[in-house]
Amino acid sequence: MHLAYTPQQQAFRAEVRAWLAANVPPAPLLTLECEEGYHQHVGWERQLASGNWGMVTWPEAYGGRGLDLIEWLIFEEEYWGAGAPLRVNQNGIFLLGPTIMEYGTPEQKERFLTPMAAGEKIWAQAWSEPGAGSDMAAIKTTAFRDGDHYVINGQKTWSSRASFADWGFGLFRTEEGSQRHKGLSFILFDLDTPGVTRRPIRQLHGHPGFAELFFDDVRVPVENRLAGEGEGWNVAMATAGFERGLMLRSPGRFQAAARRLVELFRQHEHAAAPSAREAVARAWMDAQAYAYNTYAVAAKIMAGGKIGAEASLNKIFWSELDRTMHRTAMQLLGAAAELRHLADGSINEWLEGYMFSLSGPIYAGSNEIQRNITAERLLGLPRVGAG
Amino acid sequence: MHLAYTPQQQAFRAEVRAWLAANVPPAPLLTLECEEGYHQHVGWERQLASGNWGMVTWPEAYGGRGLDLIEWLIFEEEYWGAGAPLRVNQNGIFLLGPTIMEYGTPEQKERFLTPMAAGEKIWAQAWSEPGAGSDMAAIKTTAFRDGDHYVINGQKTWSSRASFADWGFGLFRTEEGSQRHKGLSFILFDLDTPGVTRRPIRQLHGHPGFAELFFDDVRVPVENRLAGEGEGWNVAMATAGFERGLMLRSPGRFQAAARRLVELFRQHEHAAAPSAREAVARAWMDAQAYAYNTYAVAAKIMAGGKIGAEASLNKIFWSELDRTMHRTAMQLLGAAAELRHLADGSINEWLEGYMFSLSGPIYAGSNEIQRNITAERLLGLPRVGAG
Amino acid sequence: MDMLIAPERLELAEAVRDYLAGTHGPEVLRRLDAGPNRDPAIWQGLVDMGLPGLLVPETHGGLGMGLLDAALIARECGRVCLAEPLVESAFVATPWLIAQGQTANLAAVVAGEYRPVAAHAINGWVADGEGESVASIDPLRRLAAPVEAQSDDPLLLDLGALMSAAQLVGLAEAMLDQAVEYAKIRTQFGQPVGAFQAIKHKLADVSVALEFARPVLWRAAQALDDGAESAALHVSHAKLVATDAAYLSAESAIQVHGAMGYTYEVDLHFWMKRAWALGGAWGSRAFHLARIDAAVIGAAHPIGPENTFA
Amino acid sequence: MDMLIAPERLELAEAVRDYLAGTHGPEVLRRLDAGPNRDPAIWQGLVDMGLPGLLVPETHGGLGMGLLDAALIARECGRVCLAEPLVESAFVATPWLIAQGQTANLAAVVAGEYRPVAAHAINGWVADGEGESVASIDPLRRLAAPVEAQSDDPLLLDLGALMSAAQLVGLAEAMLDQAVEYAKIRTQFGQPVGAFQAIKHKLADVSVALEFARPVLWRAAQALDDGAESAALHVSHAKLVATDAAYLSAESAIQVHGAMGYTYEVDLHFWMKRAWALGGAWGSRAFHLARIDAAVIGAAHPIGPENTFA
Repeated sequence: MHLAYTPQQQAFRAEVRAWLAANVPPAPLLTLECEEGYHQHVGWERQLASGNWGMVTWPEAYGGRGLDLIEWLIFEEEYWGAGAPLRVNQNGIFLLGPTIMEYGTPEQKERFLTPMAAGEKIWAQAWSEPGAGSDMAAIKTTAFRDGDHYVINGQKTWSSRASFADWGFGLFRTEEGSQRHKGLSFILFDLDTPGVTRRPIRQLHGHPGFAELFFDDVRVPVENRLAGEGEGWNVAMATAGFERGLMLRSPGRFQAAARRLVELFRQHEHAAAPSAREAVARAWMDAQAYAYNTYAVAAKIMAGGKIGAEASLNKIFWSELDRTMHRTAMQLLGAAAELRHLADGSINEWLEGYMFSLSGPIYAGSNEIQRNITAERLLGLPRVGAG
Repeated sequence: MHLAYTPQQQAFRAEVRAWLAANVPPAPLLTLECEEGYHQHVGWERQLASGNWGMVTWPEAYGGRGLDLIEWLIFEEEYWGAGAPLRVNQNGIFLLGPTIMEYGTPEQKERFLTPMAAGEKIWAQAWSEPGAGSDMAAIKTTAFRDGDHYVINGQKTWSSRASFADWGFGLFRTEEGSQRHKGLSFILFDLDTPGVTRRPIRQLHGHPGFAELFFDDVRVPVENRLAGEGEGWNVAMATAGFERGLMLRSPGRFQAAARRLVELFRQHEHAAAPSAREAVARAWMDAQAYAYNTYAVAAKIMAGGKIGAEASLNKIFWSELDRTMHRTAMQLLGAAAELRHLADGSINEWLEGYMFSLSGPIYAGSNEIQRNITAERLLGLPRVGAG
Repeated sequence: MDMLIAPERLELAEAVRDYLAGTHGPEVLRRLDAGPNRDPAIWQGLVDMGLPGLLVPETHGGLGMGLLDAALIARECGRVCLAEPLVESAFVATPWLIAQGQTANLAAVVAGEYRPVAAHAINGWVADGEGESVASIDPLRRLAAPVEAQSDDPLLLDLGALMSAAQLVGLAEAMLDQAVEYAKIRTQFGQPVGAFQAIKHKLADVSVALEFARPVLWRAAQALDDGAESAALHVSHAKLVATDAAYLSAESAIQVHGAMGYTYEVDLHFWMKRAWALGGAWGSRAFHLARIDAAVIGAAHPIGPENTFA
Repeated sequence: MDMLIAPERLELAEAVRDYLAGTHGPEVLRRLDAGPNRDPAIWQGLVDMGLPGLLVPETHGGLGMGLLDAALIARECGRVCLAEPLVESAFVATPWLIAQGQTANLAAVVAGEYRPVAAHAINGWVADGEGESVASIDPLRRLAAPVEAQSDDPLLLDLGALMSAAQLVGLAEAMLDQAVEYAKIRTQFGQPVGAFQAIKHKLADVSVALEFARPVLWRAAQALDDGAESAALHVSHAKLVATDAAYLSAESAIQVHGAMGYTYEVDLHFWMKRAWALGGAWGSRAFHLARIDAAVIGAAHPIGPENTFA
């Protein structure tokens, strides 16, 4: 254990900081859940890529910088510290990208990673179906072979980014009559393929944050399949591990929110409940703890280790931390909590953030599922059970 | 709804207050879990009875005063407000007594209630068995008929007061080969009957707060059975209702603890965590809410209503309130929390109370069971279920 | 001493519940959100039941009822997420005007033609009043920055806080009901999600919070109606537990609904947004807690078992 | 920048774990409780492993290791609820004496013949020191009202708080393990109680608390070892989350054990009592929270993502 950055790491931090200071948009972008905001965010992805900041850990051949995970964390810290926009391509760069890196052929890496890092192709995920939410193995949408193509029929839902994105990925049942985890394949598809219909779903805040996808004899080349036919479940579990574990929610985001919460508290200190004071201190503590843990996981991976079921602990912790921080902010705001714009005319980011935080314990495998995984795989408690 | 006491109620309160002021022991008794403390508490029961305060709601014929539930609540408020001792006979007066009142024959009422109110016979409960804790229907101890007696064989455990008490009550399997809730009878037995062996169980604080009971061909007259043979489960559910519902934990006890907590906080205010301040205010709020609810339940019963599954809500609320209040006190005490005696030489009642409070969510049907009952019977959620 | 709510009071509230259940379902919220937010026909229905005059003395043509009756009905308004400004107008502004002796327009109030509005300094806005429009997350709230002078009368604040608490209890109850119904029909892993113990216990916790919020609410309503010295303390108690119960119910309900709860399509969001709005209105959590703190820790109020109804 | 704990450090802690698991099981606690509380043979075993001299420089015959090593071993001491005063003596008093330049008796410390004790004003007592005996709920704590002058040196306080936090983490881990093992074998309603989702989720919550307490602890130990300016803040952070995790683990474990957990017969109570003792020792929750508050809300410490290791 060594708690100091090397001169090289410090120089890298300075470089990131300088670039962001010169490039981060001075005013917040519109939400990426609306069409105009989506395109603003795509523009930002391309601006990032122009500085080779799309995904710093990827090989230079794919538009990255070939840096290690500590440097990635430094990048993320500076990124969120600078108040840079959300990553509209997070389904691609944080979930699918690492999956392709692990399971993709050289051709697939070349074909998909480079435009992903460049922000040229924005990715949607297509995990859930109407009858398969937390129970992902209940997937029914089929992709049956017809020569060198799969023909997809069925429906996906809660597909984030799919209202506007370019490509999607998901699990499909490629073996007729197969059950549960078997007979599934992991397939990538162009969202503009004939037969794909997108129906944006209006979210509670009014924006079409996710979409339903209808597949009607959609023909997708076999080379769009990641890993072997029928091996989709294992591939998806790896992706889910990235989602719950290291990549999706980097600590900088929560540390930045905790810092804003401290500032909000200072403004409202004269009229704050005693428990809010402790909750604010606790927000800093928990965001820090999450950061330390992430550094420890990064060190473990760099030493050749793997992320296992403890990714579930991560998912539970960050999602509930996020909700608690934003609930505290709502309480500090008092009568202003309900306002869409605060007195200075700015968007009430705390209200927006509170609404968004309510999705955290639901998506990427609900926290009930994560607690089951924790109990069964980490603690070894028995799987059978009745209510 | 009328939030004022009648002159008659006020006069009754004054009478209770005056008697308690003249009679409550000036120094705390020893804990009723040790032999000497047990006998001190039995003495106190007899002193109460000498003033006709044993159980004010019971008919005068059985040593009560024939008062209503509001007067009972007034009595309880004054009782706990005066810092009077715990009721060593609570298994009798609060659980078995009301059950006998509902299911007993006139002979049984005469035989059991009068010495109970007089503090002459102290009662132990004998619900649990080694394999039947929360799952009370798993009872195995048998009481098979032999002429005008039952012959009891088997074992009970976690029998509170049984180390020193006079009589016990519990459920026994009276039908050979019967399963679960069927074939059980509710039987009262003298703890000194030949064949009964008591083995005190040492509790975590060191005292023998409960005991195991071994039954070896214990002969009990048939007239000791409450209600019909095989009807024991329904009788026991009524008793459990009293336990979870109105009687066992009267609000005064928590209101008195909340007041002491406020006083403790005032002493430690300079060095208290912000959340402790809110927790202390919350303790008062919750104890008050519990009191209002109890008054509402009393009014409902007086109007001819019954307590149903909402008794489970009650059990959850008071047991978690009690634990939270005492945990807050432990935190306020800081380094002194672990001391058996505080600086002034007094017993560290907060530590004792915290340990005792840990049993609240366990006994009288664990809070997990209470939440199941709430979900299934009050909310109508389905009973089937897997882990 | 009697904590029982008289059957005839409950009957009136039940009549209102039945009426609203039949005329103000979620489809109405959707229609109002798409259109003008308010519907004169719905208001007229409330007028026909005499509700604007509920607290107006019979001598002025009203029903002459008390704050407990109004709280019982405000809870029903919360339960259906009522868009019309009945509560703020008839149960907050009207009794405040009456308490101040302003009785000139009561006939128009009873007739539903004049809807008084009262701006209090503790809010940054006034609901359904005149002034520059202010956007709430609740699409059916019509907030305005107050142009007139705002009052700082504690009675007005207590009326507003009490009636917000009553609505919050109704909102929380409705969100619990929605979660229970969804948990019965939504299946995952081959069974209704409501059969999973984690879901059962989550919803049981909401039941506990509500069971012990309701008597606090009724007690506060009666205390304020009685003009009890300690009424403000009890109102603060009610607002606090109702707000906490509503947040808990909202967070639990959306979790039980999963991604469905995150859509506009499912009704839940209307109730959540109203809860977030009323949770901060008429005194924040911190404001009401400070009043309790001053009374209980500050020793301004007698506590302990002998003082349950002090 | 490397948050990995070097394998050789973990190996030493594992060796201690194995040794204690073999020599200091619950039956030892029972025996010590019935008798004299301490056992020279156990102490000698610790001496033979070199533990009293762990933090003593090699020039004085010690192992010359750091506070992170000591914290890793203190956690193991918590895990077995060690009765002997290794932590307070070797990992708190000894490094404090060394920091003050008091190195005269270090040979006796290394040999296990002299067990230094340090009284700090934040505690009302001193563990395993001279003075009038004070009864703790923990039957294996030997507290004395300090007769000598008590120090108010912040370094001593931080060493005590850090090592208490490390023990609390070990205690919490052990209580979780006990609850998990009991949940696997205890059946109710025809299945192990650990198959019920309510029990699973309760224990999962303890796992979460521990997973995010451990890195805080290691970071604090390293910071204090480094003499970092912000070390006190990180020690307070560690003490706070370790205390909360231990209380949570204790309350969860006794609940899972049911009435069994309330008996002397089941081992759990030894661990709970130690947790309650150490939770308040070397600075209460309030004390450590106040230090965090001053640093974070009081702006004495830079916060935000760029300052993870500030």
